[in-house]
Amino acid sequence: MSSLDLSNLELGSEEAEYSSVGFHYIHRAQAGRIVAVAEAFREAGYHLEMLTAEDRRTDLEAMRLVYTFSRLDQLDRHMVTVDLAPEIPGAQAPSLAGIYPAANWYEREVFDMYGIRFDGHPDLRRILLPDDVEFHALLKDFGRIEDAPDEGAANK
Amino acid sequence: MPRTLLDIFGNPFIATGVGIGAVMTVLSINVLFCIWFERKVSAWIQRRLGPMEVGPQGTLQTVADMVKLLGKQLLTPAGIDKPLYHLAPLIIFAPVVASASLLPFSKSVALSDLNIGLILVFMFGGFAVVGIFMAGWGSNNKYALLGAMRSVAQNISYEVPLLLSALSVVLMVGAQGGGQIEIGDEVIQLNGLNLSHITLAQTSGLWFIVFQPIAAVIFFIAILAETNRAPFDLPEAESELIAGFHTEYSGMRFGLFFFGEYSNMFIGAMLATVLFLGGWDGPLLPGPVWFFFKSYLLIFVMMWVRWTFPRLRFDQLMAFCWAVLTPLAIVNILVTAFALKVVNG
Amino acid sequence: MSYLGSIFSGFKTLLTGLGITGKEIGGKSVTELYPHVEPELPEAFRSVIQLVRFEESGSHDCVACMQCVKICPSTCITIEGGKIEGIKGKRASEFEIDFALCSLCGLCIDTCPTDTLEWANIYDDAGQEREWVYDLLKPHEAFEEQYLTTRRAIEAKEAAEKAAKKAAVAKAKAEKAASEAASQEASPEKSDTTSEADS
Amino acid sequence: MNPHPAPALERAHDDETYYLNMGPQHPSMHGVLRLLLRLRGELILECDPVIGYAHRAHEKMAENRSWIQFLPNTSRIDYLSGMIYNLGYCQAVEKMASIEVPVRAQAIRVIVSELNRIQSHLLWFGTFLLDIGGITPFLYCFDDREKILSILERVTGSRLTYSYGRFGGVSQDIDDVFIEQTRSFLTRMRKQAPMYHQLVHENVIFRKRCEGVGVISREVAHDYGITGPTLRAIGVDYDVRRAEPYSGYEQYDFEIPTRTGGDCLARFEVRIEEMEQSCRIIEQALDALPDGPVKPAKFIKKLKPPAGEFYFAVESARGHFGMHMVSDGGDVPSKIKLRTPSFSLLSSMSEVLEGTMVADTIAILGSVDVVLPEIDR
Repeated sequence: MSSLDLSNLELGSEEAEYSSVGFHYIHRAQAGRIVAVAEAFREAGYHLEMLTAEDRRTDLEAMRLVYTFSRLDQLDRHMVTVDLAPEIPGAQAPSLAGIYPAANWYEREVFDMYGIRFDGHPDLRRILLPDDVEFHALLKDFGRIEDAPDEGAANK
Repeated sequence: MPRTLLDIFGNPFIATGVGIGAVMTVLSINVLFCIWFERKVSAWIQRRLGPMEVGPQGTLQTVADMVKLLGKQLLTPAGIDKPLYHLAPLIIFAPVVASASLLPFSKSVALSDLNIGLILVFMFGGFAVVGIFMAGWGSNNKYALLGAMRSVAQNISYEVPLLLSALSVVLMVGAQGGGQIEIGDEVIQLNGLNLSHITLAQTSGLWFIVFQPIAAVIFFIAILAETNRAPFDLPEAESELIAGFHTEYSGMRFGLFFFGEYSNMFIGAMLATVLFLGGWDGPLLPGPVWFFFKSYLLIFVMMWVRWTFPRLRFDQLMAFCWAVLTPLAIVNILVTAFALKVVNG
Repeated sequence: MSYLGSIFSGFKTLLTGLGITGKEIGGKSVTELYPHVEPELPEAFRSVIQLVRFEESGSHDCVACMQCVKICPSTCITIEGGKIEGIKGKRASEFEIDFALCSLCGLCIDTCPTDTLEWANIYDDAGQEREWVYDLLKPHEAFEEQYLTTRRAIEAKEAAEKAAKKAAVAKAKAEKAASEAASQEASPEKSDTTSEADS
Repeated sequence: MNPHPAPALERAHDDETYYLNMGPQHPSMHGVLRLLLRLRGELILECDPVIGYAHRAHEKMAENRSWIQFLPNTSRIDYLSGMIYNLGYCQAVEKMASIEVPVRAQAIRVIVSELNRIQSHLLWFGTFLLDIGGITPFLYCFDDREKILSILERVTGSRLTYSYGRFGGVSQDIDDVFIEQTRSFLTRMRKQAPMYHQLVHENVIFRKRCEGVGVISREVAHDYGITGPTLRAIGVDYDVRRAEPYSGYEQYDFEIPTRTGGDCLARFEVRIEEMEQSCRIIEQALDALPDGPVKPAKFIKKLKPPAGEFYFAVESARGHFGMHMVSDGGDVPSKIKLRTPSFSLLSSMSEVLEGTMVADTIAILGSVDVVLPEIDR
């Protein structure tokens, strides 16, 4: 378990104040380098705690991926964000399924909910929604109350 | 020697008619009582009340269940193997009627008294396996198929300890006190395979459970496995195979499976009573009362075991039979034979 | 010989298991025979919501402020209300909750400024179809007229008292001013007293 | 032949193997899970869990409701640790909006969370025994669990979907009847423990069904991010209550039970001891229950937390439950990601269940204590 060295990975790192934010470090990684970053974390004994995406097309002009790496033996949580192209069929990121098998299902869920594709993923299918569905549920422009058909929306 | 129906009625057709009628009523009453009794025993064990709504203390609950099952629609799934699917419940249910008529429940009267009674009961017991496999294979359902395959392996392999432990009882009967017994004036040469002779052998001396405790336990465990109950209910394991071989049955067909199971259980208990607990032998009360009391005591223990233990895995079931029960049964026979040789000189 | 040993020890555990369930057989059952036995509910039991009937006013106190409508996660509350002549503030004229959508979370009860919503301790509120819109004002309808009249009477009396009090204050002020004027006559003249009309 | 042939399963398709759909309607699938198994006889060659049947779009609802309106959702994500999730969400928002919580409310939160954990372990205990065939212990566990449900019903008003937390405290204070009932429950639990031990833990059939079955290695746990009792059964003493103490957990002294076996029996023993530890925590919390208010004077409903990304985790009965909250400064959350422990547990099942028998699959799934609604969210 070598200690964590994130040098020459083109990471924009900054320390974060754990007690108020919940993270110790926040890094901004490039999509191309994320595999190397994940390997560095794995090398240092971190596990992939969570992987999610955010639809920031309106304010940040990007689809943002959020990886969280954390340790079991001591409290040290790193958040790595990757900003991808804002168009939805276009957003693309390399898959971490080879390094962290946990990423397999996380990436399938992100694809299911956001439509971000992960190349190199062994089995990229929808995980929660039925297969024959076209929309991606958690995108901001999907299913807003105002334009939901009247009888469909649960709340009037 | 008990007077059989044939002696009473003379004409064989009337005898068989009355016999079948008697056995059917006894078995139906037994099933109605057993289902209610099982639900009450499980309720007592599990701090519950059991059926209370239908009839006082829920006694008419099983009648209500039967009426419901009769009323239910008989679903026949597609793609089934028609003859196998429809015949299976009958195959399970029919031999039970035959083997019930062989068991000697009282000194004076018996339905039939054959000198190979024990072998016939085991033979009829073997039919149930065919019925279960037909049900599982015929209903075109993967869970039922799994249940059927399990039941074949289980029932066949547990026949061996069943027979071996019964064999040690047969040995005991033949060898005790020179193998003769006087009743009134006539001397009878005891024949180990005749069920009433086995009981007679125990009425004079001690019950065989005293001499053969290990054989009794092995026999009881093998009966549990034969009737797919308690720790051995793998063919219809609810939590794994949903309902095992009778997954695709509904309505009265499912009722027949239930009928078959509880009748098999009743026959097993009666057989164990005859072999080990001295059949109708008992002070004060008349023969049949003792006989049915002991049988229902054993049925109660079967239910008690069912609601206490988790289920064995399939390979453990096989290992338990071949690595534990069968060797113990064989050793038991050898020890019994040796002891009898020494005792009888 | 561990083979035999393991068999017997295994068998012993089976017997202890039987012993435990055997002891339970005589035990007491814990079943509550529901349809025959009424379940006793804690008073904080969260079931259907109703309007409180306050003792002093004898009716509910919903002022149609729409706080509960805003906070309800499943937006299942619809209220109409308005000013009623002769009474200060607004009062709800129509208060409906669609209990097919309501998730009984209790946020409306917490956020109600006049605390006029409470739980109704009804546990068997089942229905055949999804038509579950309850009109919470119906139990108060009969009493509404009487409530309004008493409320108007109270408000009228209050208004009268207030006016009287105001008048008394004004009179006192006028007397004080007059007495000051009187004391000032002993000192140089100051003509600032305005005579107050006693109303 | 197979309506949903996952590519992984289409490879070696010789004639001896067949597909079996275990679920979604299956008696021991702990919610609505479908295991697409490829079997040869009873041996499982490959397993592909299919989920999504209980997907209620909690995360989408979070983006359409204000922070206070999402509160009732949180106790419905994992219906077995509803209280822990509900209070966890409140603490996350309080930390984000830096809202002060009175000391008495923190102690009450610890008490009701631990009661919720015991109730969840009791239900797991019963259903695990049901999965391997023992029916009676299930009834005994539910008899004990019923006591907790009535205690919590007295103070929260509901048995399962609590919505007991409010921003800055809890919705109702606990009274002496609650304290007395909880103490009598603790003595009852300790009186029942030896009975459960003899009836189940020492039973030879139970031992045979559990020992050495479904061993999860440390690498698999690390690869899939497994947390909770399943991880502690492998020897890693990671517990969020100890690693990132919240709501005053650091003042209570309790151990983190661990085992090294990593099989069904180890997971069983870890959870049984955890129940005892929870009883200890409740006892200490009851003894040192401070006085004072339990919620802020004014009901907080309009809330505009500062913009940014926050992460907060609590220890649910199944492991590390984390909430990743993105706020754009408005009254409605921009995104809430619910990182649930069962999700990573189930994702490791395709690797753990390979090579086991059908009966073992049910036992392993039962021992791992997976709850489907929190996987599908």
